[in-house]
Amino acid sequence: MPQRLVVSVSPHIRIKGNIPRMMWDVVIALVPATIASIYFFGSKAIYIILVTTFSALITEALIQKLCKKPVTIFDGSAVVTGILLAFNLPPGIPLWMAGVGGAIAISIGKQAFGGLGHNIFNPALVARTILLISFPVVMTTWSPPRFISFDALTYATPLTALKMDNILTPLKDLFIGNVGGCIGETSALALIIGALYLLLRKHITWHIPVTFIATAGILCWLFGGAELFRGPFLFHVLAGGLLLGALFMATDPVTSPTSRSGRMIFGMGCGAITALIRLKGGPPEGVSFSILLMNAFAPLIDRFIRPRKSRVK
Amino acid sequence: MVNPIILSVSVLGGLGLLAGSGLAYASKKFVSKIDPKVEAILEALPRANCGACGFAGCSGFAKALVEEKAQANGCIPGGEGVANQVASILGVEVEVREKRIAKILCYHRGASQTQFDYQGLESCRAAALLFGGDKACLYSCLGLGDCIEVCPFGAITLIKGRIEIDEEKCTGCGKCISICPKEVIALVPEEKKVHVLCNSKDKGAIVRKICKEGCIGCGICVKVCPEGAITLKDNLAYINYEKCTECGVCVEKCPTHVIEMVNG
Amino acid sequence: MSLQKEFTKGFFAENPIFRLLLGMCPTLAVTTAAINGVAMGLATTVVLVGSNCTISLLRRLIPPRVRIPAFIVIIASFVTIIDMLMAGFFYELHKVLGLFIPLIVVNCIILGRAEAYASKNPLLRSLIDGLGMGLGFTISLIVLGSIREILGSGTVFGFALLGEGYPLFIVMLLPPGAFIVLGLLLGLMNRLRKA
Amino acid sequence: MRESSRLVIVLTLVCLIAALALAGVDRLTKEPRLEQKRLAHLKAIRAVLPPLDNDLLKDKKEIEGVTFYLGKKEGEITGVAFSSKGEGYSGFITIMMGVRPEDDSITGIEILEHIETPGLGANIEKEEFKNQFKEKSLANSKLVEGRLAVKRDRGDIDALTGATISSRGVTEAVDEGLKIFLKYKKQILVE
Amino acid sequence: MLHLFVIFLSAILVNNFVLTRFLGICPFLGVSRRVETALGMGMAVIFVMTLASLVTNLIYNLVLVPLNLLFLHIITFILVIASLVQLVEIVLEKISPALYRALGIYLPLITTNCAILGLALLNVIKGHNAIQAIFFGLGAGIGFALALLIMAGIRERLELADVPVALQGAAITLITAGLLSLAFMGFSGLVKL
Amino acid sequence: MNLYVLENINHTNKEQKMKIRSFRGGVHPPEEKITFSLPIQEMPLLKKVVIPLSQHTGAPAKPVVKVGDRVKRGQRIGEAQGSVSSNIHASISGKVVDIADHPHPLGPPSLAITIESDGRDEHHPSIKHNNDYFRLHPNEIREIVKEAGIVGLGGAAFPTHVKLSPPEDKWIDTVILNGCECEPYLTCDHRLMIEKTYEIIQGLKIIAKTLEVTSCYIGIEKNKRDAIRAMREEIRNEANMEVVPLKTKYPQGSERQLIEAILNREVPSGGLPLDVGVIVQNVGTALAISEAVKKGNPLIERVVTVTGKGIKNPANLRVRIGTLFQDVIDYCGGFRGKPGKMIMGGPLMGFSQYTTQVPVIKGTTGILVLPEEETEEIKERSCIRCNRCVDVCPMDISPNLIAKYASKDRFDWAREYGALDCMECGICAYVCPAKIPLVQLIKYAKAQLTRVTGGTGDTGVTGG
Repeated sequence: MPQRLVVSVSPHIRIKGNIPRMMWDVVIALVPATIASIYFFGSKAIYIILVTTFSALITEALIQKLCKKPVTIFDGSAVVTGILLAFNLPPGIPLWMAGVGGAIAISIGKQAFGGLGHNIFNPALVARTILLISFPVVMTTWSPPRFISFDALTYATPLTALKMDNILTPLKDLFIGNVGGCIGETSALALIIGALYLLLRKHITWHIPVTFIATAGILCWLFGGAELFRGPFLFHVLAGGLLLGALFMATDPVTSPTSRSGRMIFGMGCGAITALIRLKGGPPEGVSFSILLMNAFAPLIDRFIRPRKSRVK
Repeated sequence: MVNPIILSVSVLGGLGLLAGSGLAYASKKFVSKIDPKVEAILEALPRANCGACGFAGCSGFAKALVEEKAQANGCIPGGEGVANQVASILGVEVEVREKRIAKILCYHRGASQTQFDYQGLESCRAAALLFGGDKACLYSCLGLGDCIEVCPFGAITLIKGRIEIDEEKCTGCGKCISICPKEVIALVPEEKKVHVLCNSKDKGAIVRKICKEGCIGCGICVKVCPEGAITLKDNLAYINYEKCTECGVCVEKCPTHVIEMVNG
Repeated sequence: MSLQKEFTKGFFAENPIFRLLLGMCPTLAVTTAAINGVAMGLATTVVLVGSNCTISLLRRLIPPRVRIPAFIVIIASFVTIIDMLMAGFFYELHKVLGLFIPLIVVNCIILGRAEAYASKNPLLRSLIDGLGMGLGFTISLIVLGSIREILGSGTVFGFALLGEGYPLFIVMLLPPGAFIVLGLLLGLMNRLRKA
Repeated sequence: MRESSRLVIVLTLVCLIAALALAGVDRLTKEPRLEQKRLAHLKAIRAVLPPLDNDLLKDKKEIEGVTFYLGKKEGEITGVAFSSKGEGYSGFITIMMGVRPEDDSITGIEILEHIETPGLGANIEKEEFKNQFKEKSLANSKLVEGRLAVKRDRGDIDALTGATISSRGVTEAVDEGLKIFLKYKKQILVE
Repeated sequence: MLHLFVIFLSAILVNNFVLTRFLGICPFLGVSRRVETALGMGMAVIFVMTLASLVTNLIYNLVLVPLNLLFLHIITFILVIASLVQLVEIVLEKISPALYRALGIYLPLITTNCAILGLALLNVIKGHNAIQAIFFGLGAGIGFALALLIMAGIRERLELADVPVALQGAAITLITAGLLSLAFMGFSGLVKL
Repeated sequence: MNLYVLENINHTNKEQKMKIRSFRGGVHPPEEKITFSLPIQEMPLLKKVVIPLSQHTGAPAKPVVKVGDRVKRGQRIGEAQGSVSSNIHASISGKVVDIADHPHPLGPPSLAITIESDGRDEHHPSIKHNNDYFRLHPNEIREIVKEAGIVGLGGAAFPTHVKLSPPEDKWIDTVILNGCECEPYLTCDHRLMIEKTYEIIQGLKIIAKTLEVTSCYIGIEKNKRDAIRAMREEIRNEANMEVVPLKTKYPQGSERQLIEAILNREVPSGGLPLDVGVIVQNVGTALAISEAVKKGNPLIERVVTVTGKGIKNPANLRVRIGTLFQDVIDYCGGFRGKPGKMIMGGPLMGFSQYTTQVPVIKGTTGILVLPEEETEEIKERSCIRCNRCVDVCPMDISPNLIAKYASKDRFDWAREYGALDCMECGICAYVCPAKIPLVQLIKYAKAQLTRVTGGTGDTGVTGG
């Protein structure tokens, strides 16, 4: 036989894109927000991001070694988790705590379920909420951004200011990100730029972010004020972690439903729970919890809403 | 004020009376409906209705057992004792036949000559869909290990590219046989040591071209066997294990050394 | 099976929590501190031994059809007695364990052992079985309780184990921590058993 | 039929025996149980009142559903203890508080019941937090809209970090309590 | 009315029986493998819990309290629940065989479900009246069914996941329950009791 | 809705540019039609052909010649067995030298007849022109098509006479001629539409007459402008024919997607086009029908696109059935560099071959040779549920889940998520960023399912 040929099942051509490229694209999309966080919170932000990322990478490598799986820390997924976790941490967090967070995210949030693609809950949010209820004081102590415009914000995030003291932060500060909060969530502008990149690269679709933001905004508008239709719509859209959550966390394909209508239900659920917690619940912010809750619902949504033609027999 | 002791005794006694009569009534009502086998199993089960078996309570489990949807050892709190009882009620046969083990009837067991580079799933059943597999011999073991995965006893392993069956661990359950797309595994009596390690039904000329250790259907073994235990069918030699005395003559004479004597 | 084996099987081979996954509710609920584990475990053990013995004694008298109701009544009586005794003499513990003392009635371990063992075995064996199982349960509760207490409160059995500056993992005292720690412990047990 | 009647009889018998046993144990443990409950309650009352030498179970008054315990030293009423409620983060916080009748200031508070988050709201049980209420009265505190308030609400009570709502709950309970005391002060102090 | 709603909502979300009160963990772990089964069990639990909550409450307030026999409450409750479930089974089979087939098989599992006894005892502790007990029971049942359903959905998906061998089975189920309970903590402070 | 659309089409001026239609899902992979401008060449006569007896969907034909027999071109050498089967004819004149198992492009070696050429290429006396063909009764046409051994030439090779004989209870109102050729690289249908325009339309008329339908559509992807122009020119006087330009998108040439795009009718899951009153025929098949009915030629040759970076001189060749790939490739100047994969058909649905000794069969649309560097195995990663496969799937099933269930041997669930509806068009695996072999897993699930349930997995996908 003169030639030895390769035999495989069709198709014999494949697109160029692959998982690591997708993940690194997400990292690229997070760059604007990273720059914003460094701009507003200084070098602390860099340290936090570096610590969570390295802790995530090391944990991933350790567990994969332990389970005798191939080590895939260069596929970018752990980096994404690390950065997203950092974005959800307050600037004043001790670095060791951020490191513990990274380890929790990867171990309990991701590898316990079998690693990339198998986790039920968003790993970064798992770590964030565990840290939040473990160290509530640290996690809700906010240091102000560097260019603070007025005193009332020195100790609070815009949402705390609203819930506790009934103060509305100016929208311009919210949009630029010149407010207190977790390091990556404050700048709406930077987040939107990143998300546009992801949309352009077709790594995310509009379904979840739009339904999520719209539902949360509209419900807050409806019930957020003293009487109906008086809630500050734009404030609620721009404040807190809504944009970060809706654009980067809820859109994680692994933990959200697959079908388009499923995604819309998912987004609406996230929005509704966020509004419920913000307006009536204990904590001032509910984005993390709402995404985690809807993550839990995602398998059910997928099970009952399938992309499938009617069977005619 | 009535004495609280008398009161409590009478209240609880009344409750007991009520529950007892209710149960008596219910049991009379239901007694004919239950499958006696279910009933018997139910008796053996702990009836804690803990749900650990995954069924709806002990009766659900018992029903599933009778309908063969559950394993006899499914009751976790009951442990081994209950499992044995259940098994005996279900009448799971205790086989007294001679032990048989699985044997891969291919000399190479996954390492035979290939004719192309296969890319794709590491599964014999999937690979067999492409021209019957990448091996030059259509009847050979593909070596991708579907049998390894299906074996409930961990008796099958891949060692240096060849599939090995641990005779100690093999129980002869036959799961590997039904999963193998090449039908290259067979059950053989454990104590018999002489086997034809080939499954090829190709003509000798073809076999010679692609495999040095394949049965070419020459028939020498049939002639030399003193017991007449070997027959030839579809260019392949078969040993009748009932007649075989393991004398080893065929092993010696086989020109391609495809008849093998284990441990000797 | 020898009596000694009968006694020790509950510790590892047939540990009610880590192997049989029984009695999860109190396990998760009360183990915020090691001392709670001891109390709950011992209370359960007493009920287990008591009901096992009683049932073993009565096993020939009780017709199969009322087996369950009769057993429940017996168990419930022991539980009520324990409940009252604790309220009378260990008030603080009783307050902490609260709801979960009466809930011993529906702990699967107890009815399970009653059905699977005591109703078929003589007094002494049933007693040993109950004692072994109960102690196995207690040990597991202590392990779980200690872990949660150390991480969540920085103490074990109330003694400060870690310094003042030690950051407390409050999640360990909360429901999520209970589930996750037990889950990880089960995983550890599985791994140890394999090795 | 014999089978059925046996069912009924056995079950009834088991119940009867159980009832007997339980009634017996109940009778045996009734006193200690009540005693324990009383002791627990008394412990809290004693903690919030100045040293006393009278029998609290005797010197108590019930007015409009609130029980006021009078602490006396050498016949003089040195403090009045009663419980009050405020709304915390997860639910109501019940406190026991003591008030000195001379100047209507607080002699101490104890947290009786709460379901606040461990490590956060539950820190209201800490002594540092409880002790700041000592000597406070409506007269010597910075009131906001006529009420005691935490610093965040421009009052002068130090809230626990990160647990403003729980702190507010306790403050509310104290405020309510002081007002109740003032309302019934005359009735309470009348011998 | 508002208070009833608070009781109801609290039992579903804030103080979910399974995820924060740790009641009914055994069936939660046992019957959450298939969504269909979880649905059937959930329905049965909602029904029986509401009923049991009411009946035990009535017996407690109308029999045990007047007769001063409070110490018999555990034994009474468990007997009442057991007979009630049996009764429901018989009645259901008579009046609606279809419903019986759908729910009946889950009924025995409920008898020793500590969530139901816990419910009855909580009613006592909280001093609920009959109406409150109904809402509490309904909320608790729905909360249980919700947790069960979510868990079943997740477990069906986990069957496809490469969960590390040591964590397979109950271990990963518990960890998942932990994360679920974590997510439910977002509802804390939503309603106050 | 459907009627409205139909009416609109009938009343539109044909020259007027219509909206480009298409279906839901699909992708547009690089076209790579490197041979689109090369006219069809005739392959010279060969010394030897190997004609497999199974070249079609259905039962293999039975040989009706013996070793040593002399046969002539067009002589029947294999007889159809059963209702779904097809005749096999000698493609050259010469001597039967062997009837034995021979490598087959679609599976393990199977029975084939080897004919050695006598160099004369004499045709069999049964081949004669029929000038009266337009007077033939539909049943006579069916008989001729059956006798000629015509099968769908788009790749699936379903016997055409079966397709032309719909059951009594099915009412067929439309014939669609499939000129999409949506697979990358392939250009044989494209060339045929330009070079054999008249014959193809004749074939279409014969089909329409046989089925007694009045409306005919010719669906062509809009990247083949010259073919659209040629076809439009050819049918300018036909009132009931319409050329429909379609979006260039894969798999536009699949029957279901073609029907959806042109008629907006949806073929039910598990059903056939005739369930919605439609018959789809490939342009090559129409040509073969015309050849058979008018000139009496059985199907003994076809046009094959020989292409790919691994071929020295890519070409569109008219090749006799039974020609070995080796001969075709040699004629095209052999391999360029080291070949990696040799594929029969296009890159998305084609079958990779392990030997050049396989013969061209009726369903061979192309021979695509990819060089070694294009066939490196790509590392598979975990599915991250990105859902691209679901988004592009023209059948609206969930390839990701089917694949997952298949990999865990949970075939019942694989069926639940639509495994049996899959037509293996391959775009799910094409777009998968995790590089999961989705098609192989689905094929595997289908194989296991049909093995268990006894074969209801036929999706009726032909044309392509």
